[in-house]
Amino acid sequence: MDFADSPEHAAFRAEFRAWLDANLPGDIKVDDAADQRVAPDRETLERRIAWQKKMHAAGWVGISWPREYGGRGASFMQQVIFDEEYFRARAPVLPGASAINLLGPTLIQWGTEAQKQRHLPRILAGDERWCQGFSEPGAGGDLASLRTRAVDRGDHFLVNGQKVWTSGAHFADWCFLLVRSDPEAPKHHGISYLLVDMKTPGITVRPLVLLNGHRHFNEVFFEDVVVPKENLVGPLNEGWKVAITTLMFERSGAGGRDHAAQLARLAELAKEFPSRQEPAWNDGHIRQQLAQLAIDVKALQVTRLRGLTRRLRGEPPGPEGSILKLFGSELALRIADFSSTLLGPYATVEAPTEAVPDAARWHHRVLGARQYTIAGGTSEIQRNIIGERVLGLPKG
Amino acid sequence: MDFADSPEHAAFRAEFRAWLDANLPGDIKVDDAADQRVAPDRETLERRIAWQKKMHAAGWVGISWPREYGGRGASFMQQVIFDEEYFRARAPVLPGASAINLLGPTLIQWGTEAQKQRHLPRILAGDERWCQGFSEPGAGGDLASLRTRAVDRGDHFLVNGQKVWTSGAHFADWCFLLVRSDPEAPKHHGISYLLVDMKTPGITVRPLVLLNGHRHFNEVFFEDVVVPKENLVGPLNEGWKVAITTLMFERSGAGGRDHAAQLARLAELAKEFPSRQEPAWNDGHIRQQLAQLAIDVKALQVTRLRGLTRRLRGEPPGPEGSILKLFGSELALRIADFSSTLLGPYATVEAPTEAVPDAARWHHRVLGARQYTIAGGTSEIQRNIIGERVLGLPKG
Amino acid sequence: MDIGFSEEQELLRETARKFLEAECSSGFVRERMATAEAVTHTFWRQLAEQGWLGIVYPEADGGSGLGLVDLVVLMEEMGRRVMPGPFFSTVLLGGAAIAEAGSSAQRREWLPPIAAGAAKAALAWTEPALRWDAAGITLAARETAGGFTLSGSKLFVGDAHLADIMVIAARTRDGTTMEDGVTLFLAPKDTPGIGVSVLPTIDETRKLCEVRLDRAEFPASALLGELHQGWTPLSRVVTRATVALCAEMCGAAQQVLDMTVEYAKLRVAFGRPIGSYQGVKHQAADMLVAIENAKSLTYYAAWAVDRGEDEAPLAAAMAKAAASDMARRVAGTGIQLHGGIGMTWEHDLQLYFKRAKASEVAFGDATWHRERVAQLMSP
Amino acid sequence: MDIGFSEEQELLRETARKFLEAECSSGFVRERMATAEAVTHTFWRQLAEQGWLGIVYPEADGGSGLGLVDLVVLMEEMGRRVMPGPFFSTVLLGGAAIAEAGSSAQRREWLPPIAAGAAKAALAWTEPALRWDAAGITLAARETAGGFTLSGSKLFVGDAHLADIMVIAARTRDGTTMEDGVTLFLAPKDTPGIGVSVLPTIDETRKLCEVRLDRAEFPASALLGELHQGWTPLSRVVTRATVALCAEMCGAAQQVLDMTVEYAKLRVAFGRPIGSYQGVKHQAADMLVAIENAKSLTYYAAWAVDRGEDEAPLAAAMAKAAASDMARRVAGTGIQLHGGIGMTWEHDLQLYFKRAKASEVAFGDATWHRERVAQLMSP
Repeated sequence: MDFADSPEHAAFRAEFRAWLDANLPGDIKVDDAADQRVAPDRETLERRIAWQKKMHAAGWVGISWPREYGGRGASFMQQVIFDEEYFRARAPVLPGASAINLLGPTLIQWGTEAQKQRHLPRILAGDERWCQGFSEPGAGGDLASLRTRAVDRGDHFLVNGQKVWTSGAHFADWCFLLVRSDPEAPKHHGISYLLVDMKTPGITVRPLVLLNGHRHFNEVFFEDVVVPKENLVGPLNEGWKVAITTLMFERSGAGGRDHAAQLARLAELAKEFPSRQEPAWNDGHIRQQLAQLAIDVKALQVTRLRGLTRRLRGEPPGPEGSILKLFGSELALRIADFSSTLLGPYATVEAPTEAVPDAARWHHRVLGARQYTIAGGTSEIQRNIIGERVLGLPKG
Repeated sequence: MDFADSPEHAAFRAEFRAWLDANLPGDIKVDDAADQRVAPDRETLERRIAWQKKMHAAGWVGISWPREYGGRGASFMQQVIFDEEYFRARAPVLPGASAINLLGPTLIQWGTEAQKQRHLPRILAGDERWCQGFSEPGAGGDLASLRTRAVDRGDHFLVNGQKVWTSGAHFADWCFLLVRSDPEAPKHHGISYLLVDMKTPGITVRPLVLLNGHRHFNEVFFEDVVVPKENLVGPLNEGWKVAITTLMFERSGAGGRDHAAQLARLAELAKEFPSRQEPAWNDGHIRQQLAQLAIDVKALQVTRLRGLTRRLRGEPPGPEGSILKLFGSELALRIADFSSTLLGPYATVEAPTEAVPDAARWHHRVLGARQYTIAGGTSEIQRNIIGERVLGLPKG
Repeated sequence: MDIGFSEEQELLRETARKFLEAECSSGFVRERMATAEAVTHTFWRQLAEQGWLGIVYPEADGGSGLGLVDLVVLMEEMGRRVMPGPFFSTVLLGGAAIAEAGSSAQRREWLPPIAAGAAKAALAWTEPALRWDAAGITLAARETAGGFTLSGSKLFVGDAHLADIMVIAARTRDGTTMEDGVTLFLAPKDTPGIGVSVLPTIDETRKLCEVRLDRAEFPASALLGELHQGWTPLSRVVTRATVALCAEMCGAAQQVLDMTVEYAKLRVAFGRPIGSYQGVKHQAADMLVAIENAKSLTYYAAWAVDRGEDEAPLAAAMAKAAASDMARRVAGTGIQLHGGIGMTWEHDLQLYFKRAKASEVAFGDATWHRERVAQLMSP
Repeated sequence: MDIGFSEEQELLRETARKFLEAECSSGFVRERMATAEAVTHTFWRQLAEQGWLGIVYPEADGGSGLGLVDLVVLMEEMGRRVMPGPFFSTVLLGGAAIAEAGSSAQRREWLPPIAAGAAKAALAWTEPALRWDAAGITLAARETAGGFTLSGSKLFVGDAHLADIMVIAARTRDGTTMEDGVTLFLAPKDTPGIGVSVLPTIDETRKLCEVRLDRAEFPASALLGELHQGWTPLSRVVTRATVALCAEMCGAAQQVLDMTVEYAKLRVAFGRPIGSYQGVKHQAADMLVAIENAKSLTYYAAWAVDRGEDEAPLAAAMAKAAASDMARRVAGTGIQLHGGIGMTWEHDLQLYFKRAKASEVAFGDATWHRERVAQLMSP
């Protein structure tokens, strides 16, 4: 049991931290890392692409990829340290994040040599943006019930259907897409995994505006879209297995990393903010709530590290990711709720105010935190996964 | 909308309160009306029977029964006022309560003239005690899946099987019993409702000791028990309908009436009891919790009254009783939990202590409160009932 | 005892429901919330025609003289449709303060036009150091030869930008208690020295403003009620408005539950309607329990306030504490059970969620009112 | 970083589990809890043979010199079987205080016999005005010619009735801080002026006592550690014992979850195993999450205390706050999901429920430790 860095790891941490200190531009830092949008607008996107290129030039993109594919062959522990430092520095999520973290490892495991050659270098360099075409309307958490059809037309597939909740599709050059290629087969055995050029005729992207006004997600429509056969990843009709690789990397990366920063700011505010007793910190129930959140933030952090240790010891990412997803997203909600208890109406203003200069941040949290317990598998689905796959309870 | 008593109701309330003040012996008052045991021991039982007889002599037992059966024909509102005053006076639940409140109204609706003649007067007078033989092991909340068999033997039924959670069976002279009389019929149509003399050969009563050491519930075994046919209540094989009458009266009467008294005592203790700040009341989080409980106690009380108003307006007791049962029993747990937050280890001592003379009361609450969310239909079952019967959601 | 609504009240409910279903669709709400006025002239005139803009004012003042329990019925229905615009600020705050504290001349001047839909009002009482009691009123009123000069700022003032007449609470002296020394002033539109700006707050259907007073001058005739004694009428107005808000929150929450139940019956996942899963069903049941309890406390508070019962302030505090927690929970769970679609701008739930959040913290959140309950429990 | 247990620790776990499964069945627990000793001589000797009675003492004192992280493993397993008897009071409180503060003579006198199972110990520190910090120690020690005279009472003292040696914390002066002026004394069994009575508390497997001192006389040689400076070693002992208790609570809760999951797989209602209903499944999932988080904080605290990290006190407070809430929730939900059978004396859940309740409030409940977390967060 050792929570401290080994000397080599400490050195790696120091190296990356120093590099970030020297190179991260102040104007692209973010207050809210939980808000993992590709970018709110084209201009921000361009700045973040430039940032990815700068990182790439210094060899800091895709560090856990094998050296032969342009990575550093970093150990899992190094990746963990990398992530910790990256979020601590308040650096924005890279525009290529989903490709780097999800698609890249999937292609390395399942892709053809040609696919690897074509895509992996551009993913790292930030030359092309990707979106993830998995979710469908009507499927909810039951991903494998997807209905977007791919019909075999000899040298290509013809794709028709609709995806939803597609992050960043409006900026994307490519899409990694799940389609039903055999409608007769049992539902997990008729799925294929395709790479689709978003410029192909027949693709329409329509933004899905969130209740907070954010335009991050999209609906994507496919109408007679031609996808060359060489863009099939893994075996035909067995794309579910390929998707599992992607999903495992997705779950193990799920949110909650900046809870500590949010909470630290709330504790500061509690010491300044007026209340019935002044400051609010003098109220025992405010201290109790802050302390409880601090405890939960620490618990989440250590539970995550324990899971990482299991992976360090060679176990693959597994359903314990659901614990982090469930608890982390519920905690995000509770932090947002507490900001409202502490700040009252100030947490509903989308502008700086004299008493709470960062009122808008809490306004965004209050509106935005609801999505974390839904997106990426609702809390109800996470509880099913924990109940069934971790505890072994029977399916309902 | 009027929460106040009408002049006639106020007069009725005053009359009963005055009678209780003058007649309720101090030594049978109870601290904890939620603890609705028939009696912890034979001696207490005898004292409570004497109390029932005294009440009966003054015409205060079964007041809502029709005059022809020995009641007062009291209005529903009078019954409500009666209950309020009875619990306010800290009077113990009558030994005949289940017979008065559940069996009596059932017999009046479904019983034969002979059954009414034989049983109703004795129920009121407290001459005989009854127990309710509904629950079975293995059935859980699925009452209608009961398996205790009654075979038709011409002039009698022969009963074999087992009941569980039978309150007060160890003191009972009679039992109102649900049996399966037609195992071939659909589960709600093969049940009959019998009255069984507990002295009949073949009946064995075994106490079910609760985790708090209380001996209130029992297992009751039936082995070739002869039940004369005249003891059938309602139609053969349609006893489920008869049972529903009983169950409706049970649900509408469900607990939570003494929450206010428990809370008042905790508020007193908070003002006396030492804490990090002295007294505990000075801690904001203690005040917040007390206030929240007070709010919930009031809400439960008014929600109950709203339900009563619906009944006063002529609607029968319905599934809204599940709201009271669910919320009331969860509230009992939260009050017990708060007693532990306030009193710490003192809430775990089953003896008077200098700092908390009534420590044992909280010890009993902490141990006992768990049963309310289980007995009489678990919280999970109540939520199903609310979801399905009130909100109309589909069955699972 | 009879804890239900009268036939007249049920009739009012039915009328209100039909009217609002027809005239206040979510399309209307979305269209209007994008404007500063947040209602149309037509709609506002219709409210006047229904008699709702003067519902709680005495008949002598052009109102219909109904009680808080009647108002509760109307507010529930308005909540159901997230009715936009300055009804609350005009009728239940600004106008109500004039009704409560005004001289007969002041009442005659303002209440009939308000009831007729010809004037709008606002009540400026809260300030940047947000407190919902008398101690929160610190804006200084300096007595001058001809009257008073007010300087300072008021925050989170509902619809001040629309008000023809604004009631402003100020401190005219440091009394022995916090309550002593609060005075109400009447400020007609365009009073010099008063600046109003709309804040970008979460619920666009009801705007909140900042009101800055820079040596604004008020003649003695602008006094509303007695000098230094403004807290008593103000707190009466605020208590009534708080209970009315609770009712609106209950109505809105009931609508969220209805929408959620409807959706849960239709939406299929893993081959079954999601409402058949206990994970959804039990949360819906909990929503119902929370709503029923908040309604109970609201009805009780409305009755107690109407009758002037001693425990009216306690009842109102209990109602708001319960309604605030309930509103957050119900709106949040409603979105949760709708899943992704519930998070979108397109779905009407967002309107309810944002209104619920704004109402949760208005007039004090659950924490504020729990503390008040504790103080009132402990004589 | 490596947040897992070592091979040696896993081996210790396996040994402990096998031993306790064999020797500490629930029948054994029930039989022993009905007695004052709460263990048998045989069982106690077996614990000594395993090396567990001296597990955290230095080898020089007859112990095995293991750390808190090792102890965590053992405590989890002991929690799993609700091991009865004075292990906690003897090894982790009374004995640990001697190990922490004792002179080498005192250590030599008491630790080897404790480790060998030949002596039992207790620590009397808490008093009727229950506080878990230095201010809670008010029992007066008056200095006399030959030593000290102590009068007053200690409450909730674990297993004082069994102790051959009791460590008593008393106040020898009113110092400038609450910590200053606390002194520890050694009281062998049958010291005149000391009366011990067992309290009827919720967890019969571990007795709590009242200890009354009526002018009990202590020679100067009975001083344990430095005069007035007893709080520092005492708080170290208490912090370690608190973390150990958290581990025991995690182990017990894990067992409750295991029992509940097993039951939910087998028990059928309405034609299906109850564990297939989300109403049960989701609650079981929440139990797991609570347990995992409490384990995380406990392991972290054990590591931080072992390493003497600055944030060790904060980590310990976090662990106990989390474990206290977790224990109540898990034990309660375990009973809830078992339904009626879970409420019976016959079912083993009652043992876990009662232990959980006792542990929840021991060394301060969640509220106490949250306040401590707040104070430590805020320098």
